[in-house]
Amino acid sequence: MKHTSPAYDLECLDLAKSFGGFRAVKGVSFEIPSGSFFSILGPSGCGKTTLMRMIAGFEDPTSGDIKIKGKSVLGVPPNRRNVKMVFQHLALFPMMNVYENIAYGLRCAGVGNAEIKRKVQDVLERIALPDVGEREIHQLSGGQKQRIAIARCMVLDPDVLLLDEPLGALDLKLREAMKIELKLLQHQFNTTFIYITHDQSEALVMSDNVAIMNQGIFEQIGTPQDLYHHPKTAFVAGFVGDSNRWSGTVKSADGTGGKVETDQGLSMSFSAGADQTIRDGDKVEIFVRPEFIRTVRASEADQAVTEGDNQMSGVIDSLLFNGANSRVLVRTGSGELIESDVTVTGNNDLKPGEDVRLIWSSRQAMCFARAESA
Amino acid sequence: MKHTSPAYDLECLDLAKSFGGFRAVKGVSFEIPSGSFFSILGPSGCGKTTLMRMIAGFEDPTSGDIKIKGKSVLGVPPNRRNVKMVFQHLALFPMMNVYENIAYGLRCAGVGNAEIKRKVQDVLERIALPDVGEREIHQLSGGQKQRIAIARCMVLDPDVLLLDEPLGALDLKLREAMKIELKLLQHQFNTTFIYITHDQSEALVMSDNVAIMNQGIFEQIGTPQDLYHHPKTAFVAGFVGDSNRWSGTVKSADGTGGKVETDQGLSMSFSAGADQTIRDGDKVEIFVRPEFIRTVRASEADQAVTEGDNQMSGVIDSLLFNGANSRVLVRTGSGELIESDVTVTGNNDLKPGEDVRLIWSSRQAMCFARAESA
Amino acid sequence: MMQNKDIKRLSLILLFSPFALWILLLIILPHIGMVLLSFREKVAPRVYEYSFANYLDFINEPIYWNTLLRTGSMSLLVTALALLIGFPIAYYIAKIAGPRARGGLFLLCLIPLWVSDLIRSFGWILLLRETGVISNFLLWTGLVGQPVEFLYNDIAVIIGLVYTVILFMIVPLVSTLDGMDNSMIEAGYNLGGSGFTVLRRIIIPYAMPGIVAGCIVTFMLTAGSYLTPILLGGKNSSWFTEQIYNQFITRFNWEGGAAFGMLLLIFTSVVIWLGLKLSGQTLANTVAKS
Amino acid sequence: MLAQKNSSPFLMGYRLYVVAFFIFLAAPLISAGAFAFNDSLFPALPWQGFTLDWFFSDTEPKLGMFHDRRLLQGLYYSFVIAIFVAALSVFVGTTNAFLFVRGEFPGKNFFYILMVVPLVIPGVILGISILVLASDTANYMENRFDLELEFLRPGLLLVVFGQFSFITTITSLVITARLKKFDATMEEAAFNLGASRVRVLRTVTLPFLRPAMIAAGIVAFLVSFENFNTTLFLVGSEAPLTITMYDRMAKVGSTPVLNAVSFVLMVGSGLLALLSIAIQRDKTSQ
Amino acid sequence: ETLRLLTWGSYAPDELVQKFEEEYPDIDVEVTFSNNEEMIAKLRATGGAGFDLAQPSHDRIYAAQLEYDIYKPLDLSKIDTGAMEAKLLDGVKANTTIEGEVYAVPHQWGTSGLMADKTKAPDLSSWADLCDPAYKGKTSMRLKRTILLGTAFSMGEDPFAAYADLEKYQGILDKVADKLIECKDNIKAYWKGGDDLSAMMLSGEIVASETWDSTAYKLYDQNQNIVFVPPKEGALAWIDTFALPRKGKADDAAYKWINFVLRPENVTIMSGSTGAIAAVKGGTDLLPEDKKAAVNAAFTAADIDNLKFFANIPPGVEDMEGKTLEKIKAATGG
Ligand SMILES: Nc1ncnc2c1ncn2[C@@H]1O[C@H](COP(=O)(O)OP(=O)(O)OP(=O)(O)O)[C@@H](O)[C@H]1O
Ligand SMILES: Nc1ncnc2c1ncn2[C@@H]1O[C@H](COP(=O)(O)OP(=O)(O)OP(=O)(O)O)[C@@H](O)[C@H]1O
Ligand SMILES: NCCCCN
Ligand SMILES: [Mg+2]
Ligand SMILES: [Mg+2]
Repeated sequence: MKHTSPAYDLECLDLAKSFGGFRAVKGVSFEIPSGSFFSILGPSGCGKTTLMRMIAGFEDPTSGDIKIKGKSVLGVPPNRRNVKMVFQHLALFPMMNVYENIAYGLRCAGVGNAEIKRKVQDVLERIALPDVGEREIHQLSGGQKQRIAIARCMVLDPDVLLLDEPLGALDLKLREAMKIELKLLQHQFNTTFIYITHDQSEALVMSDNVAIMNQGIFEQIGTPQDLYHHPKTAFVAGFVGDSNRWSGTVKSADGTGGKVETDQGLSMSFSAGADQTIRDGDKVEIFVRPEFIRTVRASEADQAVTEGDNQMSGVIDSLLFNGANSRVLVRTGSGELIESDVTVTGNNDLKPGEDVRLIWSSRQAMCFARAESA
Repeated sequence: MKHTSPAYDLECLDLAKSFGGFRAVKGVSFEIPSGSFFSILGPSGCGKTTLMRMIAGFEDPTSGDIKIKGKSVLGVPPNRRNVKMVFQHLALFPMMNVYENIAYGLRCAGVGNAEIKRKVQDVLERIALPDVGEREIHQLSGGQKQRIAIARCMVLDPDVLLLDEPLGALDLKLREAMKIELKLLQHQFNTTFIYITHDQSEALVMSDNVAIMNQGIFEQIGTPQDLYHHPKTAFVAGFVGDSNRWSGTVKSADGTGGKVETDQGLSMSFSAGADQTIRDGDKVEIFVRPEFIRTVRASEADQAVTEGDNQMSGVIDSLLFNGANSRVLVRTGSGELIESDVTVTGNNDLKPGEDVRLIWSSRQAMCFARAESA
Repeated sequence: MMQNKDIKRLSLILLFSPFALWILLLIILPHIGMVLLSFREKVAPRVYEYSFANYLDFINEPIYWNTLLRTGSMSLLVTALALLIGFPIAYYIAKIAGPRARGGLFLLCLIPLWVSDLIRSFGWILLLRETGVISNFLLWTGLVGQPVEFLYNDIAVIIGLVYTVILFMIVPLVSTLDGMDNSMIEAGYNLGGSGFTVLRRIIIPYAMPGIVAGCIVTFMLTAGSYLTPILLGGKNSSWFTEQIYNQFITRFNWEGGAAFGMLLLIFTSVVIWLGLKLSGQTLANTVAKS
Repeated sequence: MLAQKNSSPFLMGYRLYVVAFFIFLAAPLISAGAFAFNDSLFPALPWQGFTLDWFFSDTEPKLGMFHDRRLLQGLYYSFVIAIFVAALSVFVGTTNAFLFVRGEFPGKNFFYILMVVPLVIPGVILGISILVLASDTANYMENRFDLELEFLRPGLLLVVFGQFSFITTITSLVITARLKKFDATMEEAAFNLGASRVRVLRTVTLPFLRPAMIAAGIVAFLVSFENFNTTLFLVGSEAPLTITMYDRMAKVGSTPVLNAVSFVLMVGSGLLALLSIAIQRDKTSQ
Repeated sequence: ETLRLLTWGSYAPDELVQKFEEEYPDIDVEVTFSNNEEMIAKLRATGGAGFDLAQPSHDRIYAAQLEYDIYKPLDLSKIDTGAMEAKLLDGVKANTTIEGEVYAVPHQWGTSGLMADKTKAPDLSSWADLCDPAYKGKTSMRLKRTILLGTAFSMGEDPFAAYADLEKYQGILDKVADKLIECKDNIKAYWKGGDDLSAMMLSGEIVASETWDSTAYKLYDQNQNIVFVPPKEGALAWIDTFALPRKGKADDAAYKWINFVLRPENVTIMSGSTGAIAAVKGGTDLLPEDKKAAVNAAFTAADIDNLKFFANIPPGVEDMEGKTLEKIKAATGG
């Protein structure tokens, strides 16, 4: 790890935080290149907010170091760090109008009135809301508030912008729209964004790099596609994207692939997950994504191009129609339900009750040695 | 319309409701066959809740009739109707424990204690929470509360169960899980469910039939697939599923298909939406779903099977990676962004900046005459 | 902001001192002083001794404890009436009146607070007396043949007290009922409950903290009121605060007055403690919330 | 809801009851106010005709309130007392709110209950106990050190303290409720934007609390203005209006001038109440 | 400089106050209305501070001074004692001299007695008549020591004589209490101040009552049928005095006020307000005309001879009486 290179806007070195006896963050190290969009994705309670609050200066790390633009900020109070933060519920000041909200930080910094006016107007234009300065906060829509919260930070030209689940409070449709918008804003300002979320689709769609966090540690850092296609741990495989998941025992293996029998008695071939070595007799977890399973009618199965080296028969239990994201639940001989994505066009579609064959390639069956736990 | 057939659990006949001068529901008719899962899907404020409250008896219709099991219930007070309701925020009684919440309706009906005990235990088992009877409401998780709210109604054996956006308050992951669970519970109890939502994926995944509601009227009633693939109005086409949407003018048409030029100058062939007749010179709206647009590299376009009769060149503006639901935004010559679904496998994927060709069939370009509005 | 633990300590101390000064100097010390005083007995002019004489006096004199019991029971009655009369009003304001009417009605409820006890009682005297407005009105309508005296009896006292305190019943009730989701009531009906069932099993249990808060404040205000029972009361109505006043002012017996004060405080505290126990509430989640 | 059908007889009856209730509430005030305009020496029926003398006349026997020195003086003292009580109790109410919402210290619940208690102590007892302590202390100082601590004798200061002792509970509860609604991340946001601790308090937290502080101040003012029970024991020679009026009624004899005062007080309090409503309905609490 | 008066309602009419302030522009007069009990209670709480001049009745000074030390001796040389009716002055001096120091001089005197509407209760003549069933529900009294004493006289006792023997006095009080409890039935309400009594009397709600003479005179103004009736046992006479609180800070102003109100032209104004007779030579003649008429309607010379002046209250009596009054109030006789 390069520790002092100023090419990184932010570096965390073995950062840890305990609350009393409880270790919320357990030694996390990473660095973020200038101008990139970095997400931290993890389940609720894994320590994301704690990590972010340490960066912003609201919590003191128990150990480790934080460097911004190469300089350690330990001991620097939050109002002295050039790291700005967008809060989950935005924390816009309701007693000030939009203009005053954005001007707040500049006033704190002692910037002159004319300069403030110019800067605020400028940032309002950059977020495409040039005319809302005089509005009160409660007169804004959810998406507008979002953008004002970002503008309020960006007008200060921060080294790093922290965003803690900023879309959490928005409704579904708006959240979809804001995802794309946020990414565009980050391009606009060309500032390093650190984005916290527990919603994988937000992290995948927006980020240059994503860290998957679990129980206080980073399980994996990588590009979205890396994480999705080459997860390094069972946790990452299960957390990022949907998966069919089995536990099983390896019957024969050559280290990177082989045969496995699930606890329910299904037999299938697999390839080892990234960086994994799998041996005969290992207890493993196998993940197969629904979109990599093809579902064909039993009657048409023989004609189908059977490029998959795993095949299984079953009966369609139900069809979860959801337009382009439709899915079938297939009940196999052993009674298990397997999810598989299907395209429903309205012509000759699969229906519940039909006998089908599920086909997938061993390359898509990712396998991880099971962590031994009680 | 058959008015008195007892095969229907619920019939609404030309039901309308005005608040003062404002017409919230404007004459809605439908009937729901016994034991089916019926959803009402529409944007916020379209009158869904008002409709449901009339069925439950909390509002008196301004005109029209409501029949339950063939009998009109106009004038029957809400506590006399065998229609139970799951409220958006569930409205579990915080001062009673789970057992008492479920027993409440039975006590109101004067059922004996032993019988109540049996029934409550039975319904708790059916929702797979046999041991929570003694818990207080605040000790339950969101999903558990959801199920208790349903159990509290189902223990009374209602003719119809009404659910008003019951998943609205839950978080993302839980909402996904509850969708499937709700459908299974409906199978379990085999009772007619009427489900209100503004989230299309909920309506599509769970329902036997969906009514699309807009500004107090039903635009279309049909199976999810019907609505998705054969929308009857531009509103339905736009509201159900994602779409690229253009306004344009018909250049040549034979009534069911033809050529259209969009206001931005794109030219494409289309087929008329269900029940639509399109004539030369009509102002129309055209919808094409992202999953029906194939994106191929310009260099490979010629080799590609060009079954689509619409083609267009463009440059990939950005890739929204989201696992199986990834999408590209393609900027066309006229500067517009078109969304197209792509599969990202990790090998040889499309990247921003590549020249691509978009291909789609005229059969997938649905066209609706534009409603003339100011 | 953990780095400055000292600042945190300091600000805690700074915040605590006004509170401590207030409670210590104006509440705790005066009450200790009163307790001490109540244990003093005057044996001769300017000569005092510690003893239980003042309390024994109370126990030995039925007039005193009768008055205390009378004050207590009338206060309970007033509290119950205020609840009965006030609950439907609070419910109307919180649940039935439209959102715009709500604010107006709530404001109207506060009207009695605009003027002092004295003026309120004064108003009632003008209304209730034999030659007052109501009596004259009844005469005028012919409902009665001769003037009727409504003043100077226990009923007048109760009317006056209910009037004075009902506001303190309604305010916490409105605020708890306001917090109640309407769909809770609708769910009660939807599941088959009658109006009465919904009231008994859902609305009242839900409103319990508000009911208890209202009752506590109402009861305390009633038991501690002075002007209303004095001015409206008849020849038989004595009120315990009046006796305290008499001890202090008419009889110059501060020691006895202090003892009576303590007794009133203890008595009302016990009633409230019982009320809290019976309703399963605590002071913190009722009065403190209102 | 309890009353579904807009036209049901039940709802009609209910409405009637509500109307009757508000008549009940208004009746004594209206009668107290109305007799201010009765052209008679006694606030009683029969109606002798309309007059404004009880407000503006400057001659006995119908000396109007605006020419009645003693009433005006009482009004003045009431004002002075109420202003001090309101200011003090809002200040301590605010520190209490911070103490109990933000502070973490042992016995917090106990102290919180202690904070609520003054509200339920009968006013008479508060007055007496403070009087006793103050007098005893003053007597002790006098006998022991020959030190005359006049401020411990009945007078304006003791009245202010007596009222302050329970009104502070009210203001504390009002302001605490508001502070509880305050999203503490707002302060963190302000820090994050570079504000100092003091600036955060001045520009974010206090402005958020302001409506509650003003409302609490108005309530404190009104309660102080109308207080009788506690004041009775602590008042010295500078009697506030309620005491003056009581003395007038009980010791001199009431004339409609008391009704006139009542009328003016009602109008004043009504305006204050409206003001407080207007403030409550500010932009931050929507 | 402020002169803080602690006095009876109407003992400081605005007219006089203004006149005084005109004469002494550097003195502001501040008036607190009170009654005997409250005056003592107040001064006790303040240790004699807070006021510069108090006006308790002559019988309420001695014990209070002994017990609470709330007054300071008067400097008689600063008071125009020559103007005072010698008999009253000597009486007050006798009552209020402690260790050779005089603590009070007289100001106004008057009586407590009965009042009746001649047309409706023509025969009322004794304290006991208030309990006459003929007036059931139409009489009133103030539940204070006056009615105890009056009733005692009407029962043939001499309570003032019994002050020397408190046990005996207690016996009398017990008897009186029984009588008054029995009488409760007859009473409409106990009046508490001049105001409610006036209202009840004028409106005809009651026809007879125990009263201060001054109140009766005022009502006589309004309705010539309402007259003061000196009871045949003798009206009880009180003398309100001037006394200086121990920590008064404006003694000079207080003396100025005393001398000021003793001036004949001011006496008339004062008496017009109080309805009582000034303790100056020829006090009755200085009454305003209407009051003079009322007094003449009420008193014969024999009545005046029959007056019973309140005797000094020894320590402890007030407590005994207070308890008796409470007993009466609490008893459910009606
Ligand atoms: N001040 C604190 N004192 C004690 N424990 C804390 C504190 N703050 C956080 N924790 C604990 O630390 C863990 C991590 O909390 P954190 O808020 O960082 O989670 P998160 O990943 O942000 O979760 P979410 O997605 O729900 O916001 C949790 O178990 C939490 O209970
Ligand atoms: N009691 C009422 N008085 C007046 N207007 C009402 C009332 N109830 C509903 N409305 C209006 O009727 C329209 C339909 O309301 P409704 O609650 O049925 O919408 P909805 O479809 O349930 O919306 P949402 O998805 O937001 O819950 C809205 O415009 C609403 O403002
Ligand atoms: N001491 C009796 C005074 C009477 C007042 N008017
Ligand atoms: Mg968090
Ligand atoms: Mg709705």
